Amino acid sequence: MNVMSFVYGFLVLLGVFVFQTTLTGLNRKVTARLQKRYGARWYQQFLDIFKALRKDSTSHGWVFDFGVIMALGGIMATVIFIPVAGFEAFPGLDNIFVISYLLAVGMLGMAMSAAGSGNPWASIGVARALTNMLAYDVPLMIVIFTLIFAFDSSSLSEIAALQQGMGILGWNAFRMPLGGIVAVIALLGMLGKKPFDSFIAPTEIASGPMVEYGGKHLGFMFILHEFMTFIEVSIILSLFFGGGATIWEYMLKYAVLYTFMNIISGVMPRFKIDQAVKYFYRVPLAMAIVQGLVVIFTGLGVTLWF
Amino acid sequence: MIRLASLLLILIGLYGIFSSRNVIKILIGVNVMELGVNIFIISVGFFKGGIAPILTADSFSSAMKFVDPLAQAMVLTSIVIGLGITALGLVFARKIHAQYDTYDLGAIGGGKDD
Amino acid sequence: MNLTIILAVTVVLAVVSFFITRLNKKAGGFLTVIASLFAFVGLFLLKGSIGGEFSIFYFSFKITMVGWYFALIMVLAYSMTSFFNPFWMDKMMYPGSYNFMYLLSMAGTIGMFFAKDFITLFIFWETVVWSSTFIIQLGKSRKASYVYYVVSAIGSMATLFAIMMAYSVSGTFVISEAFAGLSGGAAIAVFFTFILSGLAKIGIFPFHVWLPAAHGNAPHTFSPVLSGGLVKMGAFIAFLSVTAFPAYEIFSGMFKVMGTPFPIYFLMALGAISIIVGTLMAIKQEDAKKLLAYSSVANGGYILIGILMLDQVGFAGGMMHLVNHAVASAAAFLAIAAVAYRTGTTKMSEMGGMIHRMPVTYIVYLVAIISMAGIPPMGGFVSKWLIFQGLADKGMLFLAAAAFFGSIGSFMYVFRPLSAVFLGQTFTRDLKKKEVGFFMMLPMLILTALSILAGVFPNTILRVITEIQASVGISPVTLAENTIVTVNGYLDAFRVFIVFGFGFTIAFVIFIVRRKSKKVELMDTYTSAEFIHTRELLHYSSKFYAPFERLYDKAPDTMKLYKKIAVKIGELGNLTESLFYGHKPEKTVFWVMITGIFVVIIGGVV
Amino acid sequence: MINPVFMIAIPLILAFLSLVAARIKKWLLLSGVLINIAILFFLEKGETVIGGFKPPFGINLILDNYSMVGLALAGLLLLAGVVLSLDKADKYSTVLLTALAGINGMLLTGDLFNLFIFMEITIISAYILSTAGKKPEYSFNYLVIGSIGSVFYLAGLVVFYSLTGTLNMADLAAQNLSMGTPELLVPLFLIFTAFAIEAKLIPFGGWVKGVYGNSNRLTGALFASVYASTVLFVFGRVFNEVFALSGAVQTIIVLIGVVTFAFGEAAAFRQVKMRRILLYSSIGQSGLAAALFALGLIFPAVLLVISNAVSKFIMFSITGKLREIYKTDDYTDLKGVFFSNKLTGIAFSISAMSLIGLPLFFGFYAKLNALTALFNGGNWFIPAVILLFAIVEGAYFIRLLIALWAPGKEGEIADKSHAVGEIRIFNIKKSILVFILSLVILAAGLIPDLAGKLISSDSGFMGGDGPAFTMSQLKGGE
Repeated sequence: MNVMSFVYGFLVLLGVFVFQTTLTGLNRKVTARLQKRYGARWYQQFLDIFKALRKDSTSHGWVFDFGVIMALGGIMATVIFIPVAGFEAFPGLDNIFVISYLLAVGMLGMAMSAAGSGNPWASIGVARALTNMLAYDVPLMIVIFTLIFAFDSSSLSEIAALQQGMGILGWNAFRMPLGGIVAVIALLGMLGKKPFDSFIAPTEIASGPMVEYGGKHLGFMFILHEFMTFIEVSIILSLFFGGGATIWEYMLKYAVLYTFMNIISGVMPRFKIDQAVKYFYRVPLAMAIVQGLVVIFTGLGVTLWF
Repeated sequence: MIRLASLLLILIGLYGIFSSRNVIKILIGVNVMELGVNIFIISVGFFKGGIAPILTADSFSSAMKFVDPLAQAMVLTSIVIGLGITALGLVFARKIHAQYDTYDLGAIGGGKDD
Repeated sequence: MNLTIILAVTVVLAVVSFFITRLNKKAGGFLTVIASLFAFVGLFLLKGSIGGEFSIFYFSFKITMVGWYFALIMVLAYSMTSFFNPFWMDKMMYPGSYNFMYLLSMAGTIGMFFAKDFITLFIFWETVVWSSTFIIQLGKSRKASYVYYVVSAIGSMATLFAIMMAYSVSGTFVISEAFAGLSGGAAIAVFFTFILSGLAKIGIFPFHVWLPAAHGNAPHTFSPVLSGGLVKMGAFIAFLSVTAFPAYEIFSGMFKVMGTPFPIYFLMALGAISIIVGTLMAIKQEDAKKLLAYSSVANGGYILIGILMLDQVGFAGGMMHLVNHAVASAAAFLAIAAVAYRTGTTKMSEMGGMIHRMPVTYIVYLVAIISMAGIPPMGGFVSKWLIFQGLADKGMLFLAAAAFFGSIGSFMYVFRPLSAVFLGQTFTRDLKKKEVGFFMMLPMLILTALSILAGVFPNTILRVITEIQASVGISPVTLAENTIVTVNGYLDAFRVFIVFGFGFTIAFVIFIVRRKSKKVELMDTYTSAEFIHTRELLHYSSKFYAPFERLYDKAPDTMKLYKKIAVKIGELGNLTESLFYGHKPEKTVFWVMITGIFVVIIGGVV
Repeated sequence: MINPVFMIAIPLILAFLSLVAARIKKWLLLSGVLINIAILFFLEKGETVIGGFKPPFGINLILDNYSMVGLALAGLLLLAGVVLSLDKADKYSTVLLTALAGINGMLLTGDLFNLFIFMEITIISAYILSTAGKKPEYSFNYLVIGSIGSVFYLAGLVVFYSLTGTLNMADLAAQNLSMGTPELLVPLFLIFTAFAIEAKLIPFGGWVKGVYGNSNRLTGALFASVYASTVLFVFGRVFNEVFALSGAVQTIIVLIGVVTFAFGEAAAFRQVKMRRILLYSSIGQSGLAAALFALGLIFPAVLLVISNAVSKFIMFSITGKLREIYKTDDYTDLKGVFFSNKLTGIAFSISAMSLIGLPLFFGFYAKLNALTALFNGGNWFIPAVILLFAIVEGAYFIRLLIALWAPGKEGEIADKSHAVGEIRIFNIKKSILVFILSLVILAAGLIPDLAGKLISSDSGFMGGDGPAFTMSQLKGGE
């Protein structure tokens, strides 16, 4: 741990921000085309963010501010830990549990700030978001647990590296197909994409947690959302799609995966929150457990099985 | 034979207590039982041809066949105690009658605890 | 420092405080602070004499590392909570006996952890049980106290049975030797009955019913002790049942699940069930203390699973979770108590927005729940991480699934009081409420600091645990300077903290350099064009997770099981009464005759 | 050294005097129980022959360790009962003095027929005391059932007499009768029935509910402590020293005892009236003691009897007084009654906790001894039953204590405004007396080895059955 690490960390943050925001902009276009619209320009997302940061804002007390800072701080710390194509600003700290729980700091901060606004819509949104998290995270964690057991490592970069060099069939998504499916479905939930987006449902609960935000707070929320998306997609990418040997490969895969998610979500209706729970605890959970049992008791998938 | 009779008496007494709910009749049952057991005690000490266990000038040889005096002493005590119990039982019977105006335990219905 | 002195002084001060409280209530309360702090410092200094053996009266003690560790956690909970005592004296019906029982139960726990033989252990254990029973009744529910006693009694009677059974085989009560020579069915019987008191005390399913009742209804000044302290007594029994009773060795020939003998796996599964039950139940509570109580059930499950693993990593996690949960849960309960001190309620639907009145208490609660939910950079994260790693190493899929469920579910329930009590709209009634005084704030701040320290420098605690691991003959968890190393990953909590601080700073800087925001009233919010002027109506707190709760609202209540058993015992009693008792002699005559006939038949047979 | 016969003679003489001098009978009673205690210390140990005939032909009194403990316990508790309820005892002076004679006789005698006589004296006094409940049908029930017991006892006795030609306990014991044979089974059963009726064993003790349940503070305390313990002491002697139990008979008696314990505790569990709770608990404890005696575990049984007697004495006294004051003994109507009676409340609590067998109290030592002895005998089933129903026992006693101490609605903190009455249960002197009695339980619980030694006084009971468990053995030494 030296000064350079922090510099690298800062650079990672910058790079991720630019990359992900661009990608989001592009995907807005993709979604629009899917819905037979033209859609905004690819850099519209940047404009939105900077506009928000420039505007006046209102604050509902110190926790409203503090929560936002805590959220963005936690999320940015998490981003720094994410290995990108084998590169880590702080080597060795890419433990999957650390990442997924550090992510929770950001979420907690966001929830805190939202609830601190005093608007009941926000609280309802948070309640739904947390419920949603309980739904998708358990199947996903079981699959991740299976991976850790299979590869004796809980390092994101190590697991990613283990899949490389064997072609596309070396990816865990193919070695452990059930787990791969679970991961992709869970990713939809993580990203808050349809059909699992009841917690921000704009027309129903007035955007839920976001209801009271404006100005720089909203800008923070936008940034946070970009970072969070990056973290979530990266985790799945590294764990199931082999990460990337080079930064370009990584970015390409990432873009494909993210766009794929977007396309799926573009054609989906919305689950009610209890339906989402029921769904996750029926299909993906069962698949995850079956996958886990197969790996633990047969070893199938740990070594290449074709 | 006599032992069987005494046993029968005890059982009759028990049956009396079991089957009747009248206080006086129950007491009679108790008395019958006591009678039975007294006869039983006597029967243990008694055997045919035995003589009264009193040392007199005529009979002091241990070869003579006394009936067991101890059993008779016990019966005496038992009768006395039985008498006491019967008396006390009758007092209770009186009290029951005074309190509930009946001798029938079934009619009292258990009286609530105070 | 000498254990004799610690025990003697606490017991004497217990008696003294009883009488002083009669003269001056506050003074009596302060005496408990002094006494418990004395015990804490004394215990801390006791570390030098580990390994010593001695006896007081007929009690024999042995100062072990693990006993020291447990006792320190326990007395920490006691001493921190005691700061609240003076302020609650006026609300107690029996302040004198409260103080007496408070210190007596503390002495009991100390004695219990250092016991050399099982009888000493049992005596102290039961003393703690009955003295805390009498404290709990002073709270909000008499039934709670009853439930607490009965569940504890189920456990302790079973343990007494086990102790006695072991004694009849080995001929000794000394903990380290008492279980020698057990095998076969007897070993299984002893194992399960022995650990029962531990399960009951930790609140493992199906014995968890007492926690919500007792934690939720005990005096506010005792709930932190119950959850932060007394529950850990059960963990000690669990510890003994895999170490003193070498369960892994005795059951080594048995059917194994993932390398773990079935009896132990079975208990771990119970721990997993408790995690799930505790989490689900905590989510739907309406009372903050009951919610925290159910969270103790869930955390108890982690502790049990961790300790029963008895390996390098998971065990260390379980042991460390003891501290983290004790500290966090005591702090959370104290925070709720502080709120209740001002508002007079612990019902979440009757409060809101307390953050604006009690910001320090809010921070305390926040840190506590972050630790409880296992989020870095607090202590709870490190211990849960260790448990996860241990489970992953062994491939215990179902236990891990439960552990994940509990971990994520805990986000849901810990957020509820945060949102309902502290965030949202402040109730009109509470607009003038003030923060608690410094004397009450102090213990909360200490606990908060401890939570953070445990998360940033976990190795301080883990070093003690490695010694414990060495003392029971398992390989200790590998520690580098700041790093914890396990087979499948390692953790540098300090660096995680630094990076977190780094991210936070960046965010903070961005926030500061942007234009200052305008402060608006809390009621000034988007209300879909409705005009709402009642603060209470604009606060979303009851039935927080209603859609989720609906999914399992028909789940059976464990309490019903106990009620059913109680009804059955009552029926047996009814039967006894109506069969044998009355005012007519005929019943007795009947039974005498029946028995007589029976005896004659037996006589004929024999 | 005083001849033990005075233990019987003096109360009897005083009883006669109390009939003559009715005005001072209260003082006669007091002096009677006091003298009884006083001469206890100077009694001549060993065998005393009465009437000049040597045993087995004559009657003898035996004062050994065992009877000494029984005498001391009964005497002290009777004294305490009389002092505590002198106003009630006044009316029954003659009866109580007679009862004292009978009790002392029962404990001392070495002859089975003599025992019968003393037992009748004692029981008849109990019949009369039971009328204090003003429920003559229960007294009558007691009398009838008791008479059946007497008849059975006599019948059984005579069979043994006809078989062996002796009624002397020692002599009978020396015959080494094999209790397994069918012809002995029936007379043994007859004698057992008689004791079982008095010792309240299920299914024989049908009279208990009415008599105990309607007792007042004097009679309840005496029935549950003095009478109960005396009967159990005699039970222990008869079924250990005189008839050595074995085989199926032993199993049946132990089973009856254990069933009594279980059923009694279960019945107590569902009660709300304090006297009923206590009476069913007495039944249960009695069953347990009987089972232990039948197994030959005399020392634990004696400990149990002592601990139960003292506790029940205190609890029945307080309950009786509560009923006098509040006209009810339903504890749901007496919530928080100890708030203004702390000393009495503590005494009651200590007694209850000792009964449950919580540590630091004497009952724990008794329970531990019983368990150790049972396990040493290779028995695990009975300990399991004991501990299982100890949970039930603890449940109802703790529930009772909580109700009596801490009033308050569910959902609100315990508050004195909900407490029942501020009437003093006992005046200060009597409170202190009760409190001191409870302190004895506590003290004996804190130094159990000493208490155990005091009770068994080295020699043990009837042939060397000492403590199965001592606290000192924890230190490693024996």
